[in-house]
Amino acid sequence: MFSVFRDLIRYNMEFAVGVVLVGAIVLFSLLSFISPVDPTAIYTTIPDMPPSAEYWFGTNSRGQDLFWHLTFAFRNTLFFGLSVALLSRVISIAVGLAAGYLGGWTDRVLMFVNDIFVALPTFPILVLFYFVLRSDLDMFKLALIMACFGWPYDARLIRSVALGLKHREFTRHAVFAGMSPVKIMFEEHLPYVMPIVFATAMANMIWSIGLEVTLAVLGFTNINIPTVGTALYWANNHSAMVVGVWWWIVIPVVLIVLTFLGLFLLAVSMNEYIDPRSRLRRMGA
Amino acid sequence: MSTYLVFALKRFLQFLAVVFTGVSASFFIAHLSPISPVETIIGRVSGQSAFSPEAVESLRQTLTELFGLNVPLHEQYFNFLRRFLVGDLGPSLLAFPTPAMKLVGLALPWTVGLLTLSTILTWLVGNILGGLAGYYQNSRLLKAFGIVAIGVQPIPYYIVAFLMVIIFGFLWPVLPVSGGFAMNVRPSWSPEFVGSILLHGILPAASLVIVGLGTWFLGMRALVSNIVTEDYVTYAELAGVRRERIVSSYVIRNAMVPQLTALAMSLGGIFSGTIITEQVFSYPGLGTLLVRAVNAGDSAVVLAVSCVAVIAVATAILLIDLIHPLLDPRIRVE
Amino acid sequence: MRKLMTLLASLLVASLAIGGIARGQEEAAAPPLNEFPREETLIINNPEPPAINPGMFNMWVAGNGAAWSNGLHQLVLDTLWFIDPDAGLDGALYNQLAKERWQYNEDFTEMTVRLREGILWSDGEEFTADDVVFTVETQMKTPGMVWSAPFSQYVESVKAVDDHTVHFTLKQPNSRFHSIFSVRWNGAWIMPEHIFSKVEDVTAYDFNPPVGLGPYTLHSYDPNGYWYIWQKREDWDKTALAEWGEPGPKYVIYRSIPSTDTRLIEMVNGNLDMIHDLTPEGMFSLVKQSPTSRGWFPGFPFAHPDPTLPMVIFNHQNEKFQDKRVRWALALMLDARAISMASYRGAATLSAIAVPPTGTHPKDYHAPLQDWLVNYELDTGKQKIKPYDPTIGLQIADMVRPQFGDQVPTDEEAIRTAFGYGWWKQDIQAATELLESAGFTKQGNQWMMPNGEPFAFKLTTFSEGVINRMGTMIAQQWSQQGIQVTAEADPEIYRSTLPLGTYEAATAWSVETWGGDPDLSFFLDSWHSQYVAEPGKRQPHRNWQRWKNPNLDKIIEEVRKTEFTDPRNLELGHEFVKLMVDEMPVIPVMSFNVFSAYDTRYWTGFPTAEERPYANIVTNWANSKYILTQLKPTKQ
Amino acid sequence: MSVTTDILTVDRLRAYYQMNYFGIEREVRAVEDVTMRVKANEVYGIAGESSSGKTSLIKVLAAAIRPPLRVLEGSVTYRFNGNPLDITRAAEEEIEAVRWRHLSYIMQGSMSVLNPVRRIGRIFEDFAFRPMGLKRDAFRAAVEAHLARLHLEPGVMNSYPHELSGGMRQRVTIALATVCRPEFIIADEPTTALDVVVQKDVLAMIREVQQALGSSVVFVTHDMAVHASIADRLAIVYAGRIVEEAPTRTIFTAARHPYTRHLVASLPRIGDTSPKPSLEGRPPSLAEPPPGCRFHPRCPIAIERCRKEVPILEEWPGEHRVACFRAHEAIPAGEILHLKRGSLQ
Repeated sequence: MFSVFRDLIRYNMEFAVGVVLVGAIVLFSLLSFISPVDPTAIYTTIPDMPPSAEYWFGTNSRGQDLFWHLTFAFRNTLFFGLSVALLSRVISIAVGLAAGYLGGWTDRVLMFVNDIFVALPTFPILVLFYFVLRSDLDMFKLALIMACFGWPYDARLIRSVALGLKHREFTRHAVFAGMSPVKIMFEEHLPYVMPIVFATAMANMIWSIGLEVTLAVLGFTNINIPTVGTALYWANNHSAMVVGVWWWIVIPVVLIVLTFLGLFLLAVSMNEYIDPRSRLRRMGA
Repeated sequence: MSTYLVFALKRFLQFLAVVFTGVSASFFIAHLSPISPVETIIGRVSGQSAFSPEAVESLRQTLTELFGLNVPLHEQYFNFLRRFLVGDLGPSLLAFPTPAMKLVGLALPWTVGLLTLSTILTWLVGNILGGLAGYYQNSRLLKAFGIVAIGVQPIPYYIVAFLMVIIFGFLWPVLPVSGGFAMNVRPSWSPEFVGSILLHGILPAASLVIVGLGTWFLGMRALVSNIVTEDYVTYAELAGVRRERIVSSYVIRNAMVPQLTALAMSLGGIFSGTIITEQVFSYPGLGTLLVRAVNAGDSAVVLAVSCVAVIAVATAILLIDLIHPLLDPRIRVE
Repeated sequence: MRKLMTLLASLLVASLAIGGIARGQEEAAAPPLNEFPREETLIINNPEPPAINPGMFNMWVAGNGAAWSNGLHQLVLDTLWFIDPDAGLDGALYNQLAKERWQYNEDFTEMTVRLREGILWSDGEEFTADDVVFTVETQMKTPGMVWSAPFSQYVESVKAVDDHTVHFTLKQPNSRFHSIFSVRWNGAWIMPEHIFSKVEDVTAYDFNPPVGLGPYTLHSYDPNGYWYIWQKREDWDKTALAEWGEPGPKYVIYRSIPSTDTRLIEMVNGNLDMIHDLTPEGMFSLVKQSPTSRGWFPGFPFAHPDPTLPMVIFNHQNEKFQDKRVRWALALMLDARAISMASYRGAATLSAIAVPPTGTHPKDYHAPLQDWLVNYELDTGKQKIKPYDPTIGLQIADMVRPQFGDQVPTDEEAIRTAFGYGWWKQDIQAATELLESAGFTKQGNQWMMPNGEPFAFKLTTFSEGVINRMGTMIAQQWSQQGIQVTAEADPEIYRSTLPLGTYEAATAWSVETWGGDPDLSFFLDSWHSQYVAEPGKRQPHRNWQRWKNPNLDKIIEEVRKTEFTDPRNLELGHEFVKLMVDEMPVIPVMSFNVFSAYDTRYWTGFPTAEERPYANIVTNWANSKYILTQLKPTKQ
Repeated sequence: MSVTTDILTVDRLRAYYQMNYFGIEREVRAVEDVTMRVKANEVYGIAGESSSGKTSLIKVLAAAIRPPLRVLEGSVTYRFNGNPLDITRAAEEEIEAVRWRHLSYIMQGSMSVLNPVRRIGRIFEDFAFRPMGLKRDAFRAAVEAHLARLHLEPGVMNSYPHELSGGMRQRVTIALATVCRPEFIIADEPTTALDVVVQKDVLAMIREVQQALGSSVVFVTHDMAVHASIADRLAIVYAGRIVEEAPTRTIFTAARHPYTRHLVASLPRIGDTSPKPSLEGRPPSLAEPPPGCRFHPRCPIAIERCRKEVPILEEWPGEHRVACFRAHEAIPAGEILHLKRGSLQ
């Protein structure tokens, strides 16, 4: 396992860059654990200082050292994005495989529920949760709620793959061998849908983090929790862009872009490692 | 034929069930809000002038009765269902007694117009570029575009929209940054009005296209780069079938099945508006209405917008299900 | 082929959409295209979000979605008196539709009003006493109208004595009845009897186009509620405003621009003459980028102080805040300079007393009480201290001078006006002594309450803007002193949290005054203990702290029996201020400063803080109409 | 057209996959020093296990040379209407000009080679309308006539691929490949996925069409039984090289190469109940082929020389070519099995 990793690093530029980017962001967010600064405290430094040797990322108009503040913001945002992705993957795998493999009434009921979740307007519901929970709305609860809305499309996708797998030879063998449906789904079919799961996970993270930013910018999240969204909320609240405190907006945006670029490169190179065909494909045509 | 009819009927029943459940869920969600429309109005009214506590209390009672909020929730629910069946979603509580649907109707054309156009534009451009990038995988230009698309995708939409305002409204003020049309034209079928609408739509639409493009592009590229390795494409190439024919009838045609499905879903999804677009560009539409209604506890308008959205998405799902067998001959009608 | 179909389909949808928009406008007759020459047009920012019911102008009905501050109540409607929050063109008290002041009888059970003659409605009908009588009677018999409740509560009967005299008989003595018809930023507007008497259901009537007594009429409006265009009446001289001069602009446009950054951009681009509010940072940036733009003050702190008083409100039904020594200790833990810097970047006008430092109040309250405050002694249990620091404003001015240079006033008097007369000095020692004498103990860096539990509470605050910043800073300062205070942002603070008392402490305001008059009845009457709700019940406006005090009741009861213009009111006001200092039921911090801006590129004659503070430049106040009479186009 | 004319001449062909795999240069020697000729009007079979390089060889023959597959050496020359065309060097337009009209291809896997969302009739138009150069009506008639020859109703033209049975689909692909009456047809495992009855049908049909058109067919399959029933001549491919080539009868009766003999021996025969021998070990990796004779690690009769030298393809009487150092020794098939067991430890 380690040697695979070493080889990938050594020989695959994309993997190496991806590891460096994601690693750097993760390390950056982990720095929050040794931060000398309380992220909720304001006016602890001179406000509006541009990036410099003393303040690497500058300071914002609330008198916070942006470097340390963003370590917390990224920790929370990454945790949030990963939680939503993970939870919604679990739901979509379970629903998708069950609906696809079991079929019949199970399929019909699950897809009916699925359609309802697709049809329900997410935004008012999320805002409502905010109004009800207010400052009890921490990142995990928000992730839990969003996970409830992040699964239906992908469950449909997984279902369509599972439908195809159902008629494949190996499924019949497994049935004859007396494997239980649950075992078939999770031992035989799951590996086939994993590429979809990984591919949709990233899209899901972009979606959930984007929605968090939207809610935060409108003031519908707990704005005392430092996240990328609340960082932008406060920047907006202090007219950062028109005033010229550009680093307050540019730095978190650049970091988030780098995060996803890194994740994308990792996903692409891992995919190539798992499936060398795609490599050949890219050299071909 | 008749199997298709039975299939369509089944699907339609499911559509009705989804609409009913979705709308009911929306009703309870809208009414669970802790925000009281009565208090919103009292706050607004009594903040204006020196109001005595007694006066406020009597106003509160009047409004509560007027809005029908003095009956239990389940009764309100049945009243709502009864009215919903005849297409009446009741009066808005923020603009009492104006029907909530009238407010929705005012905002809807803007949202639908802007979003339909930008969604279709995004879809077309994203799919064409993505298809080309999937087919001509060694094109430098398309590769570069792919990297840009990956980079742009995670930028929060708010930032993109806001940057458009800053760039084209502030640094280089050439385009209108707010409103749906200029103040010196009047709604009519005149070229001035249409031109003004288009001019005011450029920035909001452009911001939507920029953020949406990458998703379609990457999706289509992945689809196409899978399809070009399919045997039927290789075979057609070996047979010397014309390249344009291969691209259009073999590659694109096969990629269209999922992409058209996704387009239908996106179009179904536009009926809840784009809150940030409307906020940033002061653009009229459902998003602003929804945010204001949520903020003011106007459950009738929240419900009206939600119902429109639920019906739109359910319709999109229904259409997809109905059209799918036609798009993809392999899908058998159950 | 398929692409063609898609294209056709999208064109179809687009044309349907445009068609829908075109139909959305109700007056379908295609009016001619209009130009609005900049030298004839004033463009004002309406701070409200776009009108939710754009074609609704019947603002007498509560909750029908009619927009008010879109120009309707500034330019079209009118009523008897105006009380300006600032100095006024000729004193803060304007006789508008009334020819002279109100006249009460001995025991305040009757009020007589003499109306101006020769005033015409915008449709040419004459304004008479019948309009006033109709306004009152209609609202009394139609619950759910905006002034129904107060009219029903106070008015026994109303009569037109003659065409220009109205006589009210009141149900109980009320020396402040006239205030219903006195506009601070809004008041009971007079309805056109000749229009509404023909309407079957007043509450369903849209009053479109509106017929008013002001010098402007509706020209056109955005069917989506973002803008309203008003046009000057030919017969503007037949309105009450004519007394103060001819309004300058031929057209006035009110625009809703929700994003403060866009407001700034539009003003820099010359598309906006008056902005209601910006962020402090936006204001500083605006004056840098646009040399013709400015705020209320010519330099720092720019903002206009509203006659409202942001403060820390303690919930007096919460046992943590029963002891005034605790409240005082909390006040003395605060560093006003840091709060001012954090909330307003130093652009705050501080006030240690429970009267906003704005309008005519500094002259009536802050200046006269300055000596009393300087000499005020507080017994901490161990020592007597003089907690007041009259130099705080000067210190803040010095703090911001490096950044803003000569934009910061140097004259001591100007600094007082801009930064406030002073505030309590941060005195941790005194606060410690006060808490200890109240039975609190300190364990490590944590204060423990007499019952042994840690002293901790939530500070509810706004979800954005300067008040949020103020709340965050105050919570932080208390936390640093060993009291666990977390700031909770709450968009529902005024609608549910304060009225329901579901908070421990909050930053908001429960003091709001006329601004241009020393009379405090505007908020004070509602502070009487008779209105304090039981815990869990809804508290009526404005005594959010639910504080009861017999001496307070005594003051209020005397105000009720004192005529509005009686100088005794000012003495009572002083008594109130002193009581508030003694008890510290709330901690007043500063006025609510609004970063209103205007641009002199196209128009001059706006009010200024330094020379002509004749009106409030905050655009959604109805009294901003007086500004129009002073405006002259700048020759470009 | 003379019966003895070679329509295809492959000369010392070397084609490798060359790729930069995770930064490592890799080379897969898929086709190594292949020389062969296909005569007009004959069915030339190519047999070999999977990943023996036969698919790569086919790709080169079909002019489907795409990176990472590259021709390093040698030539592949077709002679249509007497004009030689070396497809390893020809311009793309020259190759395009012969495709389908002269050189067609029946691809492996009849399900996946037909565009699932296109009706059969449209696929015929895509593939054959241009090369046939007929008017639309005439074209349609020609296609229908051709389909009839393959016992297909004209109605299939309106069907989608998934609506046909496996056998019908395969017949459609054969019809598709032969409708232009090409001189040369490459058939890659056309019968693999079919059940035995259908398989027989299809084989008969290929034979029939081939004879009717007078085309040459290169027929690739791993199934020796199929070869037995259709091929005129047969080449056995092992690890990228031809190890033996002879008329079909010779291969089955007088094979000289131990690998060929093994393949023949493992064919089931009626009445034979003895256990079928299986070859130990796996085909070698083409990325790192063993030195010497590539078969030697699995060869039951390998000698020292086999490990060092590469045996060349030697001409034997009767159009027979063999690449084995021990081809001259007469070793019965049974012994091969025996010896192999003995050499196991």
